[in-house]
Amino acid sequence: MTWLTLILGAALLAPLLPLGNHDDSVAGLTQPVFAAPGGLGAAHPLGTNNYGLDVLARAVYGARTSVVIALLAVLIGTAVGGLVGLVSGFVRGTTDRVVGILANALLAVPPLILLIALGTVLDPSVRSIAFALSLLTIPSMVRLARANTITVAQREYVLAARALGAGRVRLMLREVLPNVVLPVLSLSVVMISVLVVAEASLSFLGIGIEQPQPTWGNMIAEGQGGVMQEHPYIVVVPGICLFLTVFSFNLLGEKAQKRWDPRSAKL
Amino acid sequence: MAGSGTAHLRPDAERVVVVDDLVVEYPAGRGKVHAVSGLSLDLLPGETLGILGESGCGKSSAGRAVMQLPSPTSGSVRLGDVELTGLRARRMRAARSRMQLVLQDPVSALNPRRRVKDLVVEGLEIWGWGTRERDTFVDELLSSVGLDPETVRERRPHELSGGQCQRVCIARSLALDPDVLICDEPVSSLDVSVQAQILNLLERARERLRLSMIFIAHDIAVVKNISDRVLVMYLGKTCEVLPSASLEAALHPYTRLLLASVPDAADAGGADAPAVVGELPSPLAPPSGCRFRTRCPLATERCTIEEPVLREVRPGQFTACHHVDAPEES
Amino acid sequence: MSTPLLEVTDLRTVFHTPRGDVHAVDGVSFSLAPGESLGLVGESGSGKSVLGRTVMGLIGSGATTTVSGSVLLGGRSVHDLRPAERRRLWGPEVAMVFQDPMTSLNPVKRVGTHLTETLRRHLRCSRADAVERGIDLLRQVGIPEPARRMRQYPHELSGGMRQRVVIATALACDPRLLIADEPTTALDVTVQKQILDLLASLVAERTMAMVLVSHDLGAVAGRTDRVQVMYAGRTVESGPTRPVFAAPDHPYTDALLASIPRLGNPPHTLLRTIEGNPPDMGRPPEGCRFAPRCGFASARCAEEQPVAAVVPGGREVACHHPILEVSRGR
Amino acid sequence: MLELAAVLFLVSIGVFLLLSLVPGDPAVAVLGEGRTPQEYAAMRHELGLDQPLLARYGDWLGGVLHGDLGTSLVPPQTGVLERIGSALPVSLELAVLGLVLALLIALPLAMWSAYHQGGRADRAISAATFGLLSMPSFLIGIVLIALLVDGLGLFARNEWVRIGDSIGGNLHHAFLPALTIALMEAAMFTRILRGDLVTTLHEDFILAARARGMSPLRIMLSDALRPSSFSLVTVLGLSIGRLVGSTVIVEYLFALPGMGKLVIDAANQGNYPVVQGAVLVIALVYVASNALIDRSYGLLDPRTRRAHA
Repeated sequence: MTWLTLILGAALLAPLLPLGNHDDSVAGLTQPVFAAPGGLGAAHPLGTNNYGLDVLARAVYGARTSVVIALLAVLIGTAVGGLVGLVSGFVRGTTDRVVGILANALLAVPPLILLIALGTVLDPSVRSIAFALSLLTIPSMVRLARANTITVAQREYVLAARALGAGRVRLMLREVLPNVVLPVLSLSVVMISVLVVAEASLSFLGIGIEQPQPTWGNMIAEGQGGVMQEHPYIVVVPGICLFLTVFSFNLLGEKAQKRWDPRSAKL
Repeated sequence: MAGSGTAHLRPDAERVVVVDDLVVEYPAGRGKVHAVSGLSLDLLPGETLGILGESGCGKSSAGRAVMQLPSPTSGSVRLGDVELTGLRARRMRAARSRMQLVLQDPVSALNPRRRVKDLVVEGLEIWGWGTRERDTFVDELLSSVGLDPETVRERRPHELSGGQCQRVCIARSLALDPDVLICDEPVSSLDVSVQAQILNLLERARERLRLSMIFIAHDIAVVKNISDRVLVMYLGKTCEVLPSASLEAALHPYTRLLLASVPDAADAGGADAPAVVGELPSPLAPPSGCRFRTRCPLATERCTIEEPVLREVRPGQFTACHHVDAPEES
Repeated sequence: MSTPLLEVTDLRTVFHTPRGDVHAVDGVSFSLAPGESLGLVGESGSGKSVLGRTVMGLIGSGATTTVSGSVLLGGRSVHDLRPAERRRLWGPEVAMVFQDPMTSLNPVKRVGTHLTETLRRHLRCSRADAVERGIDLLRQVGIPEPARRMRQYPHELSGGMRQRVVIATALACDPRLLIADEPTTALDVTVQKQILDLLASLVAERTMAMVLVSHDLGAVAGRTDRVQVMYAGRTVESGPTRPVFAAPDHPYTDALLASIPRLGNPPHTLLRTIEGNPPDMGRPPEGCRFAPRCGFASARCAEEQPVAAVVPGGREVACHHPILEVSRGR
Repeated sequence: MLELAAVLFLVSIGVFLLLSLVPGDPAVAVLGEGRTPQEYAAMRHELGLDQPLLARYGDWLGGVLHGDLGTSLVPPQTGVLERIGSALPVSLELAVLGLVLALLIALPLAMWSAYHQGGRADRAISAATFGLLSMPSFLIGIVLIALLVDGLGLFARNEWVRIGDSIGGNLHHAFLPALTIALMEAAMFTRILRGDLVTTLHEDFILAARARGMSPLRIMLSDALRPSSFSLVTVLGLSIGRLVGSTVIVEYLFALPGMGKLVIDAANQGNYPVVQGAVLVIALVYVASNALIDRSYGLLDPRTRRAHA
């Protein structure tokens, strides 16, 4: 939790912090290349990379990119996927079947391949990567929202509300939605961590955000080809950042699911 | 037995609900479940009709079909002089609010995310009848079903006991001032001591508000206690209709079987009824002719071929069985 | 008087939950002679099922549970045995029949496997031998075509048939004590009677002792020698079944019996009720636990826990103000 | 079955459309830079790129239905099917090996964990799997390389050995990438199976089996495991399909000539017939493994058998 606050805060305040050079490789030429971490107080607390860019600064700006992309994608995915799932689960019938086939078609293409294919089409900007990633979340959101809607719609209190004379819109918004929204939200928290990983993987493969703009993925990729043996911090710093962020979001998601998933709520 | 027929209807009387030849079927795999096959009933103002039967006999499906939740496969349901089947959605919802449903499991019948004070006036909110001071009305409603408004108003369903939840459900139904209350096993998930509280509550409410009631249950003693008239169902068909006062004089072999199966705590000796064989056949493929014949001690060839029809065997008592004769009163 | 088969002394089961300790069974004692049958009745939360499981040793002391007091089965203390030794008791010495036959049989195992694995585990017989015995057991519990049933899965049988399989499994190793935990609650009325009759006749044939746990006073009434009424983890009254139900000495038993609707009542009878709800077992009331709901309660009841006292007729009552013959005015 | 076909059809449309939008001229990809416009135009004609989109799709789909996925644009200009034929076994082997390893790790861990629910072992296993799940696969791979190859010198980095050439050499080389996959999947499997086992162990029939005097080990293996394995089997099925495509990272990291590498390289070169063909084949594997899983529920649970019969 502390880590999440720290990382989010750092990402937000990055331009204000007294950090070293993170992306100007021309200016980086004046700095030492592969400087070892110097600890607090040194010019480069966590060292520099092969262009002489400050690793700490890059890690912080990387957080900014990674987290912004993941949050944006989850937001789109949850809104679209949740809504489609809710409607198709409530209406059933043909709409439901069509939605099911579409969602399955999206699932049938492995996520990374889909991203790679999309990556070749779209230009590697934050916005288009976020859009591509949101495509990943939609099918699972649809599935979850739909499954929950179907179970909730069969609950007796929905029947009871119909017996009181409630119409479809009221049933969907007042009876079903409040009971579907929490499990969907807890999935979206977990999804954030999945997307942080996905974004990192893309950048690691060199398809995502391009150098010199830093993300944790492409920072780790810098360690490829023997660099890591000599300068482990190049990989270790972004690796640890990535791990801790994903871990915290997972933890948060797990807690949310325990608390909000009505099935485990009673235990 | 287990036949159809309309001999028990009372066309001359003023009736609140008339159900004619109600059929409920729904698909299951490749087959079709015959949940209710040709049920007819009528309900007088202030009368309580008990529908008695084992699980799977179609009594719940029948109750819901009367509410049009969902609409029956065929047959007619009239509420006052309005024919409900085939009504447009909006008018249907309006008609539905004149009938109210109380369900078996009171905890799951209440939306877990809402508070008691919102739940009891849910119906009023839907219909926008908020003419009265809302808070005092909530308190009045809660007190009328024996709940202390101060303690329960702000609670959510899972913070209440089963009995308290059932009281909330009843309050919510009564808030709409319905003509008919359909209770589907309202006490079978409750403990004995709480069951008595709810039964008394329903009885008092019926008297106070001049309600007509359809009371669906599997417990013969409970049904007898609360009803004026009892309709016994087996596999979607009506076996017998009779005044509940003369329930113990039932003639239909199935009703007799139900009577014999009742263990009575006070009568510790009563374990000597005739042995019963078998269990309910599948409603996917009900037996031909009389549906009870597979378990009936009186069954003959005729029961396989010909379906018995309800006929009056005694004044006010209607039985659908080939082998029951009006007994000489002795 | 013969030596008791089962002797339970001051048994307590405490569950440690995040919200505090729950004293589910709070100082219960009883004994059972070989071939005797005891009814354990009470509402939900009275601790009767936990008591049954603790007696058997299925619930024992552990991280979340503390059991104290003693259970002697055939002279051996169930809770002091090593796990492997205790498992050797389960089957040949004591067996259990559970409430819901749908969930107490493994859905992915054939009927026969349930029987043969038990037989082979305890009797060390060959597979063919076990199958033969299994078929014989199914025949004894009244299952037609036992050889075919052995190869079927539980879901292919009806509820009553499944419960017969559960009973056959329990009887496989000829136990001296059978604990039946709500064996008919999940079944239909007409089937309940069949199962209760079957249990009663098996107990008589094999001179097996039985503890019948049930919330249904009627189920216990005709089929047990003695009855023990539980409320909130404690015994309130015990004695020979027939007299206890005919003229209860404890106000709770009395009120409970009065709150059951009777077939003999005329329609629209208001029932006598026990007001309020059973206590929250996390915070039970001081003194007599029934006092807050009791019509006879005095100041003393709220402070002092009543001790079981022997009253005429071989009965014990834990009450400061028992309804004795005298006060009944007979 | 009809829905599966519909899914594949949709995938084919999606892939085709997507790649038609790829910027860059395939003719340039084939011929290289610096030719005359006429030459490029001729090549476009040869490739059929001057046809309307729908006609091209029809042509391609017709070919696909006859088992012809087209030809690679980039040298070596072999058939796409051939390229996939040499890459698919590598990915499949990796996926299967990874899953087998994962199951070997997950099954005992999950049972141990569920049996001692709430105990110290359970909490330790839970924490470990949670940590593993938070590690992206490339991080696991890098850590494994750092530990086992560079640290302990256990496995050498060398060229991929085909399983036909030397089984020992192949396994030796495949072990590390497979382990990378296995660790991630094992973490997920363990959590899923443990969760279901805990639920199953609270069932009445488990209590009933205990009351019949069965030993804990026997109850775990013969009573609890099978009814608890539905979610695991579902996830397993999804994993097979998913892994064939998702070993990308691992293949890239360990420089293995599998499907992932094929797609990445082709995508970077604008070699669209290869991308199309590969994605289609991967989707087919995914759909097929899902269909297989659906069928296998009958083996696990007799209650669902009648529905299929």
